[in-house]
Amino acid sequence: KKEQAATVSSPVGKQVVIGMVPKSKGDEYFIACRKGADEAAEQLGVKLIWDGPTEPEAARQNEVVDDWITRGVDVIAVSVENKAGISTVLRKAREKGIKVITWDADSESDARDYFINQATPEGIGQSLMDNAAGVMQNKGEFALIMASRTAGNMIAWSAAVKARLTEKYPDIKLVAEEACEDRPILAFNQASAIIKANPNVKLIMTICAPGMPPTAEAVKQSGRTDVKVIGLGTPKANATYVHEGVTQAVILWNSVDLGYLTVHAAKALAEGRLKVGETSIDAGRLGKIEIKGDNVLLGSPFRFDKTNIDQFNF
Amino acid sequence: MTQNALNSVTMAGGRSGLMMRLLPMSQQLVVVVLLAIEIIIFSIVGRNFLTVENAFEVIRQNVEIGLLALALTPVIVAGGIDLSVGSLIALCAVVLGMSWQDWGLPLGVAVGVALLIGTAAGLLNGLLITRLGIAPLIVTLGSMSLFKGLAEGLMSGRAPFTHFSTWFNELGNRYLFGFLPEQVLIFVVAAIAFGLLLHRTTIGRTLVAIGFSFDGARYAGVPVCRRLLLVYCLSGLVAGLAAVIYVARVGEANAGAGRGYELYAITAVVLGGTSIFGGRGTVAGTLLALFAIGILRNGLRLADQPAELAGVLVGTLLIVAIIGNKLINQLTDLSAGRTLSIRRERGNPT
Amino acid sequence: MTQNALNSVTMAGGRSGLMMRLLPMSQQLVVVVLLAIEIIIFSIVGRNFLTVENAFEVIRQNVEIGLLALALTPVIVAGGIDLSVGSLIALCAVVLGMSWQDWGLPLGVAVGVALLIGTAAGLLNGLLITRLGIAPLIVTLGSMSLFKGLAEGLMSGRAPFTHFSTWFNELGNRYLFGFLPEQVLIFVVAAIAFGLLLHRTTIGRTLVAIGFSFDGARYAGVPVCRRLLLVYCLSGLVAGLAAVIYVARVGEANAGAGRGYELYAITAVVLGGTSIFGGRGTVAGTLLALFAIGILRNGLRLADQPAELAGVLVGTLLIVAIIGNKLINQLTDLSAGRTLSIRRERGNPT
Amino acid sequence: MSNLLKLSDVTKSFAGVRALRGVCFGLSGGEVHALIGENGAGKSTLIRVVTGAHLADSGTLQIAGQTIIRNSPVISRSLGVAVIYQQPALFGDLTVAENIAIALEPRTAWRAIRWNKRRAMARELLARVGSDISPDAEVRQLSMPQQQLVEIAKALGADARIFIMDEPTASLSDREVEHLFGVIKSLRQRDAGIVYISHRLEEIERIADRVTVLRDGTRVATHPMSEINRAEMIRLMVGRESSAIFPKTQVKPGAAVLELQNVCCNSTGVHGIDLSVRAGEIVGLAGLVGAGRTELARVLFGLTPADTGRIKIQGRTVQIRSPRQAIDLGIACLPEDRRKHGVILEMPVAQNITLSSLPRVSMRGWLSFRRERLIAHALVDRLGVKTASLSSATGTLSGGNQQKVALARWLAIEPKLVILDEPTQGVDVGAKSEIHRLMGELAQRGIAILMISSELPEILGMCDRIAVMHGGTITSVLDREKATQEKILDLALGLSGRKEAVPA
Ligand SMILES: Nc1ncnc2c1ncn2[C@@H]1O[C@H](COP(=O)(O)OP(=O)(O)OP(=O)(O)O)[C@@H](O)[C@H]1O
Ligand SMILES: Nc1ncnc2c1ncn2[C@@H]1O[C@H](COP(=O)(O)OP(=O)(O)OP(=O)(O)O)[C@@H](O)[C@H]1O
Ligand SMILES: [Mg+2]
Ligand SMILES: [Mg+2]
Repeated sequence: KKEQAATVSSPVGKQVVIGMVPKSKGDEYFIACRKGADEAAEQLGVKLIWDGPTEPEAARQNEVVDDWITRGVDVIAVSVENKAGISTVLRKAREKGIKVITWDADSESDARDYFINQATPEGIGQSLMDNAAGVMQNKGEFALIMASRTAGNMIAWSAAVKARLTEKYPDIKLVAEEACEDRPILAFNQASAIIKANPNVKLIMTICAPGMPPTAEAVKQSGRTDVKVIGLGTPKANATYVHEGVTQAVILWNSVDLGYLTVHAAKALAEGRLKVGETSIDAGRLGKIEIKGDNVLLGSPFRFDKTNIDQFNF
Repeated sequence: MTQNALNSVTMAGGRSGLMMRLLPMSQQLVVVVLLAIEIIIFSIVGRNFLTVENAFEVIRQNVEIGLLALALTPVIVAGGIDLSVGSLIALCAVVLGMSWQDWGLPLGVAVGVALLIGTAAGLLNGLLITRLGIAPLIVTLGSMSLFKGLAEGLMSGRAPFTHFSTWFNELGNRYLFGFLPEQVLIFVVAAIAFGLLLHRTTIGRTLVAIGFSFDGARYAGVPVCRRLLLVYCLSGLVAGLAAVIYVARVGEANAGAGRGYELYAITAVVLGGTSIFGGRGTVAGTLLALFAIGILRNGLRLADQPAELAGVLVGTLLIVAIIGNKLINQLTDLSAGRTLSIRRERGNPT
Repeated sequence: MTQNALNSVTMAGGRSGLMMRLLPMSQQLVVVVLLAIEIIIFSIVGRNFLTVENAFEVIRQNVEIGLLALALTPVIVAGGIDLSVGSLIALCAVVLGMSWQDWGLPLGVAVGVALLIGTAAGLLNGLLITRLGIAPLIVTLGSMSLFKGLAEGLMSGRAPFTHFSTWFNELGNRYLFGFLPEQVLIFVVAAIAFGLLLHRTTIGRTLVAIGFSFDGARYAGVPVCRRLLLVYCLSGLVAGLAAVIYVARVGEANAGAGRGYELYAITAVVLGGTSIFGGRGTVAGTLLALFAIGILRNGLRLADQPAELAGVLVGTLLIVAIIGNKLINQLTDLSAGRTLSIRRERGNPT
Repeated sequence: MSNLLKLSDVTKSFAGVRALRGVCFGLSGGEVHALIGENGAGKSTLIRVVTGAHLADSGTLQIAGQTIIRNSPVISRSLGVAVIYQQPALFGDLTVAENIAIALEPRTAWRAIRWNKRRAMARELLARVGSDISPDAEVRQLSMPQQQLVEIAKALGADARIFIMDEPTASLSDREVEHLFGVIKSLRQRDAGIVYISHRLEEIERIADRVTVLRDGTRVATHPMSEINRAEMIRLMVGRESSAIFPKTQVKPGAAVLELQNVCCNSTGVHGIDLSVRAGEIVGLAGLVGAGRTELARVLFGLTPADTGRIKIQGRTVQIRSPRQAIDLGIACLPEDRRKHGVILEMPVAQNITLSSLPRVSMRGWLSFRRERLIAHALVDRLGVKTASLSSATGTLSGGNQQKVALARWLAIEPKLVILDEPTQGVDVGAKSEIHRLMGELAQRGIAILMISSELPEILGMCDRIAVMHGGTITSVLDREKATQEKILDLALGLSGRKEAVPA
């Protein structure tokens, strides 16, 4: 019966074409996602087009999607930079019969079929804040650098961090909050400035993959061995700093798996196997993955530290 | 006898008469050829490239930069430059968002405010240039920083403005009769308006004169300051308009809007054959160049190629077009009995 | 009596003898005053502002832009412009990373390769400008896209290069004698070299002549093409050097390096009193302007002010400095019996 | 007598214009060889071939006995060629001393600069041409003639053997011309050769040893000066018998068109101007270089508006604050610097002609190309402008024809008052007499004319009244009958006159 559904929406001999848009192509996080996506594409025999802005730029994402509507693809999967803006374009794609998935960061819920949710905001926020509190021994000042004030996931995560903070750690104070726009140099400058301006700061939490190494670099250059770094990032880029003891922990879901899952879901969606009301999906080496409403859930976040970081190559 | 001399010169000029008409256009011819090559290649390697829809799509995606390029054409023809337009898009977009979301103005009025701010900013540029006689490059280099800084300052520490009314958002994404994007209509109107302004009115003629020789125009009684004020105001107004369209299309107003657009727009104007020294230039050339650049990006994507290639190709396009133009000029010179080296000597590269 | 008339002209010339020495400097004077104001304000409102360490820190953070500005000074004095230096930093940084990481060259050799690529890129610009007589603005607008595109293409879809050897990384972060950052030393050497080149050698003087009048210099027997090639090559070489220092300082090489630096550098050069039309300009002025801009950024940070303000203030600084300079010129003109209107007329704003 | 320069069969074309066809030319040491011809005959082009500014299409060139294959400014300089171009080619923003130094100092790349030596050298060279311009003056502050003197000084300093002077006296007054002739004589004594180009035939007669006449790019004749007279030269140049050069037509003056009472303009040093010009009258403005005649024209045209005093046009007191206003009042002004101000070189002839009368070729701001063509065509015919077509760039025309285009622009506005600043400077005899004829025609139609000229015979021949300026003001106004060359010179030098000259 599944076979039949597949032939309905993709005629025999016609390869499924999936267009996948990251927020920024040069970002290691998305490079890791792409790895998983490529792996899945090869396994499933689908054509994967991977394109997006070189540096995070909402307008460029819109243009890529617009062009793919013209080109005609089967599924468009977007890691959304600007929620409101891209939703209009995604709705247009759906009107033209293209299936739409969001991953990593969500659009408005009526603009897509499914969201591949790498982790719930609560999960991330709690994990980050608990790890931070562990490093700070439950007291002192810390600062926050996030990737952007726009992106939906950033808003949700920083809110979750703060919720956890007020809920559980009364002796910890958030003294500075910056947005580095996903740009390493900005993260570097902001971290340097934070250290200079706040002599008592004990920890910097960077919720931004490309921003983490520069943050650690800035801390290292300042010579302040009492300041530590934790945050969201990829393991390989942070390995040296973790071993040097500047960075204490890197929190992340497995982003290779995120890309992998996205392509699996996309193919299922294109072939009509993923339908409303489905509660799970079979995702190759990941096994059965839970679906909650229109969210496909990747699972709980992962903590990389001195003990395990060298085992990961992304 | 004098009559005779006149005749003989006229005859000699007969041939160069045709050349005279064509030579200033040669850059446009080169761009047309390059454009044709692009179209042929992309209709082979790209999917759904050669469709009416896609043609409109190319325009739609380039409307903001296109508008800037249109407004910059008379500025550059008049011997000026405006580097501030990109930053001005950011400022106007932010002002649009603020006046709607923070000050609670109706969106229509907020659009008006954005256009007003744009025009005022253009006026500021124009006044500094004409009243104080500061070079346009310097003035607009300064105001570029200024506008950008203002936009960032207004936005500092806050989230971009989003969730504009549906009608507004659709302005940037709706299709009239099912295929004609609304902002393309605005662009076409603007293109015609600027074409007429530059080539069919006395104002355009005086702009050309100012571009060739500021002093010469003044001695001919051209109100140079008023004309320059006009083009800079128009450039500001159009930047405001581009900001509105950008916000409507992308659905987001923040300080990053329009970043780097000034250089894209100038590239288009120059590629279209407008002389950076002023005087020479056509709106038609600018339009051609816009297409040549826009199609590059669009076609690459339809051919499933990474968009990074576009940067290399735009640069190459510009240089190839200019070299092609130079070569044509040299060849026609050669056929008229001049050597290559002469051109080179005369072309003051500075 | 004729003698009388002639004398009065000569006398006027005598007066202008002193002024001649001062007037071209007036822009620098204005910048010095603005700089003094900045220093006074920031030493009051900023923390740890007025320290030797901080002075070096200001330089250290601006070395890359500073180097570009130094190299652009002779380019602009010779009547040219180079917009491609920012993109060239990106290209050289990427090439540095690749040749070290991918091709397995020793880091020292990779640095050499980056410098070579920079010089070659500058040579390309120079050749297009001198051999084909294309305007520098156009050539470098094109090569800006080109270099940037190449850098992005080389990087496309891969992670930035990081984890350079410690000695290299420390090059950007080590302090000699405990307080003197190493790259500041490089910068000082470069500043002295460019100062001597422009002001103390005959090469510098021919650059000034070329800037004032290309044809005039040619008729005077100046080897204009060779001189122009030299300044563009230098500009490319220095961009390569800036790329190396950037990578050493930030510890990362990617295609985003140096974005927008060209406009910052040009702003500094212009703020320092170099005429955008060529001919007039000093390395000292460029240095002053670099300080004025760098201190603004640094001081704001030390005074806990948002960095966004810096953009607004740099723009304002540039415009205020130019207006201040104009006013001084007009006042001295007035005192010499000429009115405002004359200057205005003569100052061809285009 | 050594053979310094030898050109044979030189041909040169510009996009369709044959500027030189098979021209031969020679120059020996100790000789002044004059080169004459109508505007556009190819004189300047010939020189540029010698200096290497242009490459010849064919023909051979020998300088100082050496055959040159690929000429360039650097090569020709090294062989001892020094040029004074028609348009001074100085660096406006450098000082006089620096300008001289750039051309003269050895070009070893890494050499420090010695300022004092440069100044001394400049002062000495300037003294040789009889000028005491300060070496520290910025060149752009100097008047055209002063710049011309600097050019001459520069050429002297080059220690050249071949001096080429392209209309060096076009903007010089008599005093400076005398000095220049002195310099030329001393150069000749030192066995240098001089190529001398001028439209002023009386100068040629005084100074030349040989004359070569060019017409339409071909050499029509070369004669020793002793074997040729002025009429013969004109005949050879023009290719026909020339009529009287200054055909003054008598016109009965009408009502005053322009009246000036105590007009002052502080910024330019023009002060206390009282003058009237009546309809159909030609008033001449004579004076030495720097007397302020051009400045007065600029005041009247609104370029540097007057501060005090009264200006009346046709009896109505008016304010003239901009050229636009002046044009609206019916004032036309043909500026002194033709290439910078008179025409826009890159624009087509037709567009240049209509630039000041755009309202006449447009309807509510919309251009009518047909009407533009008609008007331009009529004026091109009426003035006999030699041009390939109405759409040729004005810069490709010869100097005299450019001047006619500039004049046509002002006829197109149908003016009441025409101010002409050196209208025949650098214009050949034929074109000159046409411009004079035209002035007569305008006067006959009742147009008032104010003509500035440094050529006294022209002033004396053309004008009904002559106002003499000195030190920024009009010292005297003479009637045509009473004016003589000596009288005007005395007044211009400030040796006599009603008013005391106050230095500006
Ligand atoms: N750069 C150029 N491009 C095109 N045509 C030119 C150029 N220079 C000169 N010509 C043409 O060559 C011819 C000769 O010009 P040239 O300047 O040698 O005349 P001339 O004898 O010096 O005249 P004048 O007395 O006005 O200075 C003219 O017809 C002119 O239009
Ligand atoms: N912008 C200026 N700055 C300084 N001096 C000037 C300026 N313009 C003119 N002068 C000087 O003012 C004097 C008057 O110049 P003007 O051009 O009016 O003389 P003129 O009588 O028209 O002489 P001619 O027309 O024969 O050259 C000259 O000595 C000139 O050097
Ligand atoms: Mg000539
Ligand atoms: Mg004069």
